[in-house]
Amino acid sequence: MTPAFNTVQELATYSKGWTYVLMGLSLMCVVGFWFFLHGRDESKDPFKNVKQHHK
Amino acid sequence: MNRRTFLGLMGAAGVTLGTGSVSHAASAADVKGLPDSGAVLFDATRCIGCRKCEEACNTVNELPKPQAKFDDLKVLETPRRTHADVFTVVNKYQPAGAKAPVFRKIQCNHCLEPACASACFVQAFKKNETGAVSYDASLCVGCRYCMIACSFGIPAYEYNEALTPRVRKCTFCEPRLKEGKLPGCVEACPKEALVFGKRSEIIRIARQRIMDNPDKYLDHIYGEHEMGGTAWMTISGVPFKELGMREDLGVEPAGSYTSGALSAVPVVVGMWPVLLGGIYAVSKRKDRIAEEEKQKAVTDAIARASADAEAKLSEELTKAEVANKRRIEVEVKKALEAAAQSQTSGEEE
Amino acid sequence: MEERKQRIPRSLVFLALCGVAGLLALAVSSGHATPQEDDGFRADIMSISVLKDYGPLTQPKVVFLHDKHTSALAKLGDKYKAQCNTCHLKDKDGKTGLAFMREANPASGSDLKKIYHDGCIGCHTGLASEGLKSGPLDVQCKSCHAGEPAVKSSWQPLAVDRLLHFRHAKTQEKADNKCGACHHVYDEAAKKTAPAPKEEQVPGSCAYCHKATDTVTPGGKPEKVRSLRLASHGECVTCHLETAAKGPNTPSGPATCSGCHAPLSQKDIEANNTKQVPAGADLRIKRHQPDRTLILALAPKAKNDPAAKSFTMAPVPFDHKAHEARGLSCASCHHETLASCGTECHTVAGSKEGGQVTLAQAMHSQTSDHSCVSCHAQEQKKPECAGCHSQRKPADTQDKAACATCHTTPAPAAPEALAALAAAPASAARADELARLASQLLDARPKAAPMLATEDIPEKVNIGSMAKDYEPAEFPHRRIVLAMAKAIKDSTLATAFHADETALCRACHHVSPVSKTPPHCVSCHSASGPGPDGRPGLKAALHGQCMGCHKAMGIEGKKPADAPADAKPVPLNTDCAGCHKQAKK
Amino acid sequence: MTTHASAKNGGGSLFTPFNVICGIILLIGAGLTVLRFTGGLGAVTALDDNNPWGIWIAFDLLCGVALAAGGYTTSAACYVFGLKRYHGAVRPAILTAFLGYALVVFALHYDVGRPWRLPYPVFVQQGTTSILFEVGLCVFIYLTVLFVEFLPVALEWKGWPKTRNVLVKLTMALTILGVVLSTMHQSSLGALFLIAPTKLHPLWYSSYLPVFFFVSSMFAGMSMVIFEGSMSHRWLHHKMDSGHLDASDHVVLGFAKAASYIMFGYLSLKAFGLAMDNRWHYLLTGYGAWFLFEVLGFVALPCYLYAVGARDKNIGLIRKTSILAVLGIVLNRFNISLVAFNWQLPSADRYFPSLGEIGVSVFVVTVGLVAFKFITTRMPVFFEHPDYPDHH
Repeated sequence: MTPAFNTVQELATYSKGWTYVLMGLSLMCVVGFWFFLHGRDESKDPFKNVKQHHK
Repeated sequence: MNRRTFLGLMGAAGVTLGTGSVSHAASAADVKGLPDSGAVLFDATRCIGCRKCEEACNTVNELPKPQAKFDDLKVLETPRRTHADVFTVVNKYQPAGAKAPVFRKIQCNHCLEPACASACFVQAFKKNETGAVSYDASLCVGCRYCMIACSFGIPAYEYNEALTPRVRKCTFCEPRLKEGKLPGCVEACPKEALVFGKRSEIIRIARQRIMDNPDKYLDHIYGEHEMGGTAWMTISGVPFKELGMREDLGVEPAGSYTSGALSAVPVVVGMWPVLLGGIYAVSKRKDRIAEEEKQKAVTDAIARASADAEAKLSEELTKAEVANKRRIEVEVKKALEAAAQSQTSGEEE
Repeated sequence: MEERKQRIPRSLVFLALCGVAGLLALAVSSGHATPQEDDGFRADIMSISVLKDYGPLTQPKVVFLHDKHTSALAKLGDKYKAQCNTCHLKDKDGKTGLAFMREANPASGSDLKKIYHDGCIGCHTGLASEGLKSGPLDVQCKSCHAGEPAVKSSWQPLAVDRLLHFRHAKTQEKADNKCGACHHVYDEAAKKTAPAPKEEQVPGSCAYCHKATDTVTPGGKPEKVRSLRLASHGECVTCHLETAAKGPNTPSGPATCSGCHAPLSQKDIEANNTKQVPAGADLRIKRHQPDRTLILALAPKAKNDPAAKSFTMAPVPFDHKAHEARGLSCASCHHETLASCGTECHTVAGSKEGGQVTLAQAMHSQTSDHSCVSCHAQEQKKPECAGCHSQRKPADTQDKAACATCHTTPAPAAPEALAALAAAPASAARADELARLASQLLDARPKAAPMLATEDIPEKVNIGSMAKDYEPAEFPHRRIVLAMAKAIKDSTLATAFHADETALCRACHHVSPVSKTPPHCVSCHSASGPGPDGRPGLKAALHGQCMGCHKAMGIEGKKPADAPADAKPVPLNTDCAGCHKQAKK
Repeated sequence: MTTHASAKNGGGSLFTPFNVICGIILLIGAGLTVLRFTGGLGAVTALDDNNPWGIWIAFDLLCGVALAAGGYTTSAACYVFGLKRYHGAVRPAILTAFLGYALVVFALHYDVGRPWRLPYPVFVQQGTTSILFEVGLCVFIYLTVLFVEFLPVALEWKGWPKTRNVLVKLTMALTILGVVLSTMHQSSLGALFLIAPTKLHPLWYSSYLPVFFFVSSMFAGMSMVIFEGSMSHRWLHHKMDSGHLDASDHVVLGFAKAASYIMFGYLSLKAFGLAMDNRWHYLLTGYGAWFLFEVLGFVALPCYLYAVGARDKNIGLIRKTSILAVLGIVLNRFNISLVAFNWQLPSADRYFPSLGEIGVSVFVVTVGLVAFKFITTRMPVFFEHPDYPDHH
């Protein structure tokens, strides 16, 4: 529940505060999501694609 | 607030916005506005809802006559808005607690910093010294973005004009103002619920009325600051919300809401080519390196193989000294074959 | 793969639901500027936020409709055997407390919260489980913790005025515990309150001890005093319920919130009061107040110097009894103590006790609802006065001559004598002397406002100086003036203040020198429109006067009561031809 | 191969179901066109003074531009980020983009009051403070860029090697220019609504609107490439050479992954947007449910499904998801320009499109389809022209 605010400054402090929290969260989540996304990628050998491509 | 979140936006673009906002602020500071431009005060406590102003507006602007005559006050029972052929309307409101109905005149408020002007992509709208926000149909493309932008919902459009539709709204009777006449509606008002004057004067008068009758008026001049200030202002004895006027407009001129986004544009032009060029260079380089590494791997392999062959050959030669010629020839042949073999296999790996 | 195959349909179902919900909700909420629709007013809106004594609230206040609950419970019949005690506990002496389900607040907020959650939700779920209509269950906090009520409040404080007091006193006439039924004193021996049966035992009005909030005065006797709110509900409501319990034919007072605090009920109460109180009855609540007295504005330094002749202002004779008869209660002018205004608190120089409000401010303040001027200004809002007074800004009504209307010096009384009187300690003799002087002044006041001779009042006035689209308006000048004079004839206030024969004229012929033949409007109001200083032009001035007056008096479109039979109703403000015929072209 | 194709196409009967349906729609469209330019907007549309913008803006302009974003995303991926195996997908994407923008401009001629004045903002008087001015300018330039980018195809078809080769040399520059312009006008389409904070519902209004539009345009474009790819595979498989075919699976997987990832970022941005302006409590209202429906159902879900699809190399799932994502963009643009716009007006004053408007929109899309079919069946879009083997 949002407390009452007397000044825009207070409101901003509150909302920006939560924004920072969310930023932290999303930064953490994005790592997880990255691994989920690339979880099943085949070998990480950078030249694999190149070779394959060269054939 | 907006400026602040805009910071966030720029952060997203990964750029410091010094340019954008600072220059915006500086230039804005030099602008004095038009304190002496024409303005009108509408006093809701004086309006009796006689529709004389509507009638005058209709005549002065030579608009088509409506079916219902202007002295027919039943029209007031349903709330109305401005239209292509109606530049001003008076609406009737029954505020909670008030014993008598209260009336409010609606027309273009002629903002000091008009949203329509800021939104128009051919500058068809202009705020003039007279106070009027004028419209030039000879430029209008008819995109109707002005109608989207106006937070008072004033501009109307000739939807049934096939080829030459215009945006229509109150002109502040600018031609009359230039002749030194009053706007049609102001002249027609029997109660001086509408008073015309320099904006600075008008504000003074409004304040005076409020001070003289503190319990008759709310202590607020609607339009003094709303949307950055308007030329048409309203004072009232009942909350403006009760008169269908939005109290959540804020004091920022409409243009300030888009200025942030606009100042982000040059940033894109400046930085994107750099970023993209960089990425391009990097990816190119990666390809090249990959290419080289491949070549190297191959050549190495070949070199290694031939080296082995040499070694074997010489060793066999020394042995051969003690053996007789034919056997030597045989051995040599063998060695050469072996070398040949190992070479090919080298290439393969 | 399989799990995915199930996942998709599931998520799709969820979506479909979400979408449908959204669409419906959209359809419902579309076009509503405000989510809350106003459905009527209530007088029983309580917002429960006791937890804030234990720290900042984590939830919005609970909006609780008391009458809604009592009436709902009453419908349940036998389940409501406990009556009030369904929610309010009896203390050891069997008195029902006002707090919900507790005698005193627990030490910890969480306990208190538990009391409420268990109490409310428990009861609701209980009812729901029996398939009965119940309040919100614990599913969504918001349904109780709404913060702001969805309905507007019509709650009005109820003042026990003399009529109401009289009716209550009447019920106790025979009882030996007469006043004691409501009024009590603190019995130090018993360490509890004891009834004060006799008039002289009554310490004063409730507000005298019971303040806006509970008061704790360490070492005070008693140390703790209930807030007026708790006290009044504790005494009144309990008593009403007890009387009601005696049976249907014993009359009793209301026991619901709206019963006392809803505007409508208050009208009924007033109606009953006037009905049930005999005409000649002496309604005065005896508080040793004078019938008449002289309000002295004695300069501070003169206090202990009887010889000083330094009055800051001529004294004001005050008819206390007459003001009481106007239906005012003590609290209308006095604060909770009944001490005379000028002596301790609102001294001429102002004092700490009086919150630095000087005597002059206390008497003339436009804003405070205790001052003479503000109260008189209220009188001016009556239709018969509003016609003129709504058009004048308050400043206009205060031309300096008006001061003398109240501030007058009794003829023979020498300043010294007055000073001495002012400085003298309160005594019966002093009171009598003040009363004598006051009467002398009051009786000298005119009994009726002077009026111009009827023939001096122009009968008809043709207003046509700017007739263009319309013919000149024929204005029944005399009839209107006489009607105005008649309307205020019986008001002593008006009589006192309209002391000069042209006072009424100045309603319309304002800010011009007093005379039988005031200047024409056009001499100030230009026919060519408003002046740069915002002064109305002639047309607007005239329209403003007529229409403003008609509107303020509420006679627009009506036929005045005392109008001659042939007179047509007062034209509507928008009925142009009603005053001046359309000019034929 | 081309000649053969066109011959076959020309030889076959004109009355294929596709042609017949298109023909009917085009006829209706012509009728509506006449009506629009004789009776004015009022004759065809349900627009009024409170609702000056209808589906011709919401769908034809906003969605059109967003879904044509495939052009800059694909070419950027291929040329800038050096994902060369996407090469086969570039031309179809460019073509779709070019047609998309062409149609946007085409549709504007119906919506705008005096179409012949459309060049005014650029050539007659520039309202530089207007976001719409920037949009117009960018679209105008970008359309040209796309045309030049696509020209080689036509030239290969017609067989004018010289000009073709010159243009191909410009590819890099054009691509970067394209991305710059796209960034500008994609975001600006969102910025259009910044000026009306009191008309757009707080859940959708945010000073991030430009960012939302730009970011969403990226996955919109990718999803469109995937979607349009699957369509083409159904109808124009015979037009595709091996190069394009094996590129296409790479593209589908790669874009699914990218789109999913960008959608994740978009979701975070949406959350930040709510947090910055502290708009949470609106989520409990009806509009809140609708907002969640859009964000969860048409961003979060596709984001997840794309990820799953990319992990499982499940082309089928990805293709289905792309439909969801594309719908999501349409829903978002409709919400911002129609549903959540003027939300405070009484329902009586709200806008609902007329049949005429829908008719014209369908007509415009059909024109696009026909043009696409015409070009792809003749020009070397899905296949490499034998004379110009792809060299990089």
